[in-house]
Amino acid sequence: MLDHILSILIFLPALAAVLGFVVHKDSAKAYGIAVSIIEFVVSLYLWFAFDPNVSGMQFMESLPIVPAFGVNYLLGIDGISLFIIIMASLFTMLGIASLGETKNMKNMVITLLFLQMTMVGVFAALDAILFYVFWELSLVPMLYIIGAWGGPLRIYASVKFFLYTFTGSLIMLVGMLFMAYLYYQATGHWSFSILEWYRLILPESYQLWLFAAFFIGFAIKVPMFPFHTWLPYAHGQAPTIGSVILAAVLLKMGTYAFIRFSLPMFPDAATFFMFPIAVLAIIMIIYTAMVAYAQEDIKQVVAYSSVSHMGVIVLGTFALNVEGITGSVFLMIGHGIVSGALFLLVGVIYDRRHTKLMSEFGGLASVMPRYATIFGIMMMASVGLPLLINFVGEFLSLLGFYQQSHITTLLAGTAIIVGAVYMLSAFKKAFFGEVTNEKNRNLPDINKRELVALIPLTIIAIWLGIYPKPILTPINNSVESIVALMHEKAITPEAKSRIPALEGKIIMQKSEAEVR
Amino acid sequence: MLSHVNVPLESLNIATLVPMLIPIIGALFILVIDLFKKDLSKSMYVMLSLLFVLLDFGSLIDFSIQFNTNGTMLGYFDLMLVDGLALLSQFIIVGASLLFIPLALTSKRFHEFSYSEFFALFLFMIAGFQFMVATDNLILIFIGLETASLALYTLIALHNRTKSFEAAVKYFTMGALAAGFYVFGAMVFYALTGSVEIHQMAAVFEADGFANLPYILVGVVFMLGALGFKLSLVPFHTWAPDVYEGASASMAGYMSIVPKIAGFVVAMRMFEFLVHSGIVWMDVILYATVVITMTAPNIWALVQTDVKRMLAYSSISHAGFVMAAVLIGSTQANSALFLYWVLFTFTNLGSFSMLWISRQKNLPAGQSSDHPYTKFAGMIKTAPLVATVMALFMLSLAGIPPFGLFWGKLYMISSAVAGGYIVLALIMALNSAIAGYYYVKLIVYMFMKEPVHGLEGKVYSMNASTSLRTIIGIAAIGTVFAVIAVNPLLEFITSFVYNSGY
Amino acid sequence: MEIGLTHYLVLATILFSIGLIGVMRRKNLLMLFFATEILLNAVNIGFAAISHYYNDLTGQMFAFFIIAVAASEVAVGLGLLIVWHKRTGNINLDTMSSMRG
Amino acid sequence: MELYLYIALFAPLVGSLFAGLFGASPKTLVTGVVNSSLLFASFVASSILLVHVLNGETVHVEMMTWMATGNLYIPFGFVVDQVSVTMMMVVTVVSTIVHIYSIGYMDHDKGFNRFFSYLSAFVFSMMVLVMSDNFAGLFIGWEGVGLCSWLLIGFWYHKETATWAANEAFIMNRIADLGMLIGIFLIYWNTGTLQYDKAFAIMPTLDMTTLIYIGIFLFVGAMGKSAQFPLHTWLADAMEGPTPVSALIHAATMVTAGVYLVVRANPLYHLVPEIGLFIASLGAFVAMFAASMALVNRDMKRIIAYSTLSQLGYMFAAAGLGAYWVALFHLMAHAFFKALLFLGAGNVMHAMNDELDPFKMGGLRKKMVGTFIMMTLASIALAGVFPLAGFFSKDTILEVGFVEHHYVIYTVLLLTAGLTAFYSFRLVALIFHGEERYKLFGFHPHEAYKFMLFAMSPLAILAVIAGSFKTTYFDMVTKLLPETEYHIHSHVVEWVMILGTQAFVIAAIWYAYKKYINFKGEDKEFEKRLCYKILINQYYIPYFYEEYISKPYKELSDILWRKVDLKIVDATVDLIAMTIYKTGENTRTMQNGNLSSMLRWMVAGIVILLSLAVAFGLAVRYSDEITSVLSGLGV
Repeated sequence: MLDHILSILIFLPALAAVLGFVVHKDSAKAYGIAVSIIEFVVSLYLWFAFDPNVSGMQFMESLPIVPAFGVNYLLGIDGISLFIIIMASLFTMLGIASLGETKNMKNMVITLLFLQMTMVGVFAALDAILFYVFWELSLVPMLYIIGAWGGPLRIYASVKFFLYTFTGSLIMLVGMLFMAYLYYQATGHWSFSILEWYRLILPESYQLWLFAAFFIGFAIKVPMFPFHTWLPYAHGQAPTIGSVILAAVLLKMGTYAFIRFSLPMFPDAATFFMFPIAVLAIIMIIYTAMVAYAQEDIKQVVAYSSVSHMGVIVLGTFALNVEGITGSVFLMIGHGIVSGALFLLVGVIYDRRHTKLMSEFGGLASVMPRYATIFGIMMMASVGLPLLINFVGEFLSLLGFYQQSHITTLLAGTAIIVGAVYMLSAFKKAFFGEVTNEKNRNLPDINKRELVALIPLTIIAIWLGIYPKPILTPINNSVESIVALMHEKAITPEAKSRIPALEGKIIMQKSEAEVR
Repeated sequence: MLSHVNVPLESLNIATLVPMLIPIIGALFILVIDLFKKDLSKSMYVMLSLLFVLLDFGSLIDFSIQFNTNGTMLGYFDLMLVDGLALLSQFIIVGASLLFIPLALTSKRFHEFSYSEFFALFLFMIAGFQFMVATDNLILIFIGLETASLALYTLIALHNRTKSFEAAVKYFTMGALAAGFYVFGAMVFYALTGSVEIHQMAAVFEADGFANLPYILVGVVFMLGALGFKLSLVPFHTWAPDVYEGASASMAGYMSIVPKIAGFVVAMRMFEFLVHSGIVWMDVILYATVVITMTAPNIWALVQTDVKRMLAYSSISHAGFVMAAVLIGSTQANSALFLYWVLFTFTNLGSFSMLWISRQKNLPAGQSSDHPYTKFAGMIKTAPLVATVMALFMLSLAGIPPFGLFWGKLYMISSAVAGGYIVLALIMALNSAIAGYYYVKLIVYMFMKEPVHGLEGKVYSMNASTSLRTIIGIAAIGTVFAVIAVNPLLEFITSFVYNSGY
Repeated sequence: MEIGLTHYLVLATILFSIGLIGVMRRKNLLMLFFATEILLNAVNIGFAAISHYYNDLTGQMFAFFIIAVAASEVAVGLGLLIVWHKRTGNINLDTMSSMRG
Repeated sequence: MELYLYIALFAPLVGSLFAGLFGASPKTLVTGVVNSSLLFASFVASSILLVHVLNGETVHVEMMTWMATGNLYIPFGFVVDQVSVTMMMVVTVVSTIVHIYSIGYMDHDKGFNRFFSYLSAFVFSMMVLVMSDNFAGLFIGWEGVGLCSWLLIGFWYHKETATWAANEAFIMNRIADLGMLIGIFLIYWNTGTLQYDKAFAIMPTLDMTTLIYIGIFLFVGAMGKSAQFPLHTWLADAMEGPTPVSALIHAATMVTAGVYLVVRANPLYHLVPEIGLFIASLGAFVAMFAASMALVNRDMKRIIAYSTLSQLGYMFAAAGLGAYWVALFHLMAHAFFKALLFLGAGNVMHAMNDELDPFKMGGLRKKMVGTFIMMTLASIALAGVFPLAGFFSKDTILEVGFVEHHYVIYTVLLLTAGLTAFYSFRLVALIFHGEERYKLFGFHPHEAYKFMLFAMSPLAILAVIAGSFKTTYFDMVTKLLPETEYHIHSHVVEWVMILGTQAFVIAAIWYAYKKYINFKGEDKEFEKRLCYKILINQYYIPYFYEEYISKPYKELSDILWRKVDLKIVDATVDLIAMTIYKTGENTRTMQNGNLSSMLRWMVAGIVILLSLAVAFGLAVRYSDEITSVLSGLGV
């Protein structure tokens, strides 16, 4: 089973989704929960079987798809992708379990299972085309979820989401094809294997262009300023489950791709673009935090906060050292857990009141104390309080970037201030004060179904905040091999000096081919 | 003056004519049957035609085996040229026809299919296209083209609606003008070289180093105009939307595939040596044409309210996309063209067939065209399976992986990148993104809007019959599981194209 | 002055241009068909002259084929024209714009 | 000893979780009792550790790894040494007392259990803060106390002012925390570790600039937590929280964390005396500045809060001048008498139905004898009158200033001592002496529960006798801190100074009594004066922050969202899409359905291509001429 565990993880939900058409609509939710539990258990088994001391790829599978063109079904995971996969299956499971009254429940469940396939696929793919296939395919279920179950502007939001990301990824595709062509030139055969591409040393000018092409695709997905405007609409209109998965997993594709593609393939370009990207990241952090502060809709606050946090992740990624990248990967997990939980929490109140405007609430803490408590914990996690999950990632990301630039990190560090400003003020508006709106007077507190999803997330948020080691160690090992590879490959003196040399670490792939 | 013609029969290699003769014989056979017995069921004609087309397909397989061993074959006074291009395009032509014919077996009665002439003309048309691609003689190309076109005009008109007559007249008139362009171009080349065979013309031009460049360009311009009409390159595309709208959906689907591949092969033969001659003008003009043909119809497709018309514009755009292969001119690009077109065949046939099964006999009140977007609103609720399949085709057309057309796009853009046309590759990518909008728009209507036709899903499969469902099933399978077929297909196509010297 | 190839070709071109203008200007479907016939026949002249110039029969063959094709075109065209006339009662091009955009 | 360490550390956490279990349920006395006992256990464990440390031994444990990546290694490590044990004692003593006191104080509150949960959580955070053996652990505690402070200030969350103050406190602290974080980053990248001992060992080898930056950034962190100017406004507003909270967090423990940090980082500040001087100057300034605001304020708790601020200034002044042990000693003494003062104020508030304006009280000493005695004791201690605790600690600080020849600082601190005495006794006079003005407002004051007074009594005792520990304490703590004794060499000067100071202070007390003991009503004339207005408005600093920082930030946020994000960034994207769409709308007329125009398009295409061909042909033919013309044009 271990040889094909990744394939099982990818295609089990897809198969289940197809079979799901036959399931009676009343049992659809139970079916979805059952399948996603199996999937989650398998993904946990993956973790169990994963050897944290190996820095390279594990559970590799390879099957030629278009050998004439070098496209392979090539799977494998390392410490970076492992946990995002687990998180994807966790959120699908919790998401389905927490689904309330939903029209067309069956369609929803089937769509979610398809979405799960694409999510796992993206993070398990080691072939650029395979990666692209899942990357694009993930748009479709999300388009449907937003468009079919969303709010009043759902069609605008979903189409915007789709087209925006689609455009970006097509440009990325051109970049991939160019990369493949360069590989072809250097070696005489086509290959889209990421691991093969790692071996290619490119001249700086090529790196810059390729980096830019990949960047557009990834940046829109992340989403980085100024490409972020699809996100508020998508989140604002999406149903709770859509927002949860979008924020928790889909956004991570972009930052994951930076680590998987941009850094090890174009170390010199990454160094070259480090500061421009850092500036964008700072804008993301501060600007979006301010915009979040101005929101009237609590869901939009969380949506913009996502962008702000993604800024920290991007910054950590481009620290180009082990601390920063490890931190950013960890923050991906952390942000996934926390923002996912926050969206679930917003969904709880939305289900009760059918509005997300903070002015409609106020004083909820006394009406729904348990709800307020969990919200408070997650808010504090989001704000980056130590011993909660996000702090570890934020701390390491900022710490990492501090090696590259002091003033930039200082500016980016304002994340902890501006983040507190919008979060606390939103919390105050919604939860504190007297109950002024009569409709809120008798709201029922959070119920069992909702707790099923939220309690595990709360536990994870605290557990990983106190004891991040089980996750941090595998991530660290994989990141070390990437950084070592980058240092080895770097050709400009700038990059050589910026990317730390790690003596005695295993380099994932020796560079052999060189394009001139 | 004329000397006695004495040609040994075996050197004629009459066999090269067999693939064209089969449909011609079939057509005559059908006409003869009609002479003896009227009012035969259309299913009989359908099956008969199918039989002949299958035979034709079989002969092509035979030829491709021969091609693999012997390479390019000439025949019939060297008029016939059976190379990889010819075979590949004939495979597409015949294969697409094979899938098209069963669409005549609709559950609603459309009277064109009750005429035996319909099938006879159809078979003649196939033969015409086959002639067109299997030669590099301008005369034979002309004859093939006109045979096919005249048959096609008639087939469109047979749909017997005011709009289809209008479409036929428009198509016919413009076709006549294009024929004028073609012969004028041919005349110029003939005047310059004294030959009407493309390879000889090329040889003459190369021998004198393109001395008469201005005149050559005049010839090229007229040829481009004529082929541009066939391939619906902007600004010679204006017929396409109207004709697609006027013709029946099945016919429109057919038109979006078969005449174009024939045109592409001629264009490849015609422009290959010119592109490689290093004439800057040629590159610039083709580049501009490709870009405009990709972009402009894309933008027009955005604003359409009728799905069929949207698909018409999208087909034009796809043609422009593929035309890039002629510009790039590498083996990879030419292979990409065929790969793209095979995959496009399945997807486009599928999507037009989907329109065809939702075709009502008469336009309902308050509906100005057959397939407005609004008609498909909320389809997921009323006819989930139909909606899903339709969405599948739209996603494939938009180039969402892993559906069929994605692989074509992938390979085509890759060939542009490899050919050094990075900017072109980017334009292609961006156009795919724009195109995403109108394909997704249909999905939006189907999946995200409330139904307008009540909860009765019947309207979407008004015209459905077993054979239509089968065809759609084949198209859907071809679209979804293209992944598996891409590699063998690619290897097959590449070896054929490469061995033909393109 | 001897009439040479150039003269024929110029004639052919002029005729072709007349045909083009006719195609562009005529609003009557029948006249339009005539214009296309002029186009094709202009080329025929050219082919015949070139054929003679090269002393090669191919051009004349081409011309014959063009004549044949032109004839069948007329057959089809007239057929369409008649049907159109039956349906709409006129053969004016401007009435023919139910599809647009 | 490790066991005692863990008991001291985790007993409050257990209490917090225990009370948290009942968080949503109505009052259960058991939570108060259990939590108080656990705190007492923590206190006992701390005392045992104190004895251990007094014997000259320290305890250092590493519980487990927290973060490890790259070269970074951060464990959960705890150290009990002379400095941390001082803090542990202060924290556990005060918090145990406050816990017991709160059982009475929060008696009628709906959130009784919640309160104990938060309060114990605070103690746990504070213990982490003081016991951690590395900067990251310190930061955990640092943020943890920030969180608990937020929770407790906003404990009565239905009050707008309370939640506002809570958020203000949290955000202001965050600003400072950023500085602290940067300081931590600097330490890591320059020393490669965050362990105190290792990092301080490497610091002498670093260059001066780096050390200065580290010093500055760490101190910025300290400024926030200890509410130093300009981040001081939150402390006065934090008085919105329940009074025991003010006593524990905003007087005795949390706000002194900044002082603790500076003391803990003494090897660093020892290397950069410039920063030390800055700290001392700022401390002296804040001492005076805060005391001045306390002079006129009409809110009992705020007056005490400003007094706290002022005393924190003293501590920083001492620490900045290198007298770390003095700072720590004052910290301890201050914790006792200030907590006592607050708890007394809490009693008064209870008696007066949460009335805070001392002008509405008066003559309460008859009704509340115990409270009166304890508050007076605390005030005397605060004023620094011999032989109470404040005298020993504060006088040493003055001596330090004098001995170190920083006479400006000395003078400022001396004047402040007078001010301190004045405002303390102004308060005492207004509350407990004079006419019983409260009757006019219909209050019926009563003394607090006996056990509350009983609980306060240890503090009262400590406030009186803490000065006697000075020598013992000096011996103990200087094993870790620089061993500097501040003795004025001339005995005459010393006596003159001590007596002078005492006289000055007593004079200030006398003046305060004289002015306020027979207080009749408000002095309207005085209130019109400019200096009064400035002081009562806290130098207009909160106003300035509100008008020039908060509001502009809010407005800018609004502009960024409505104008920039929606109207520019998003609109650009939509504009691109709309342009494409509109182009389609505008050019679709090309397809007007008219056959004639279609034919014309075809001919036009040919004509365009032909003319391009001709142009190209001409260009090729005359390429030489074109080149020469173009070169002539300078292209």
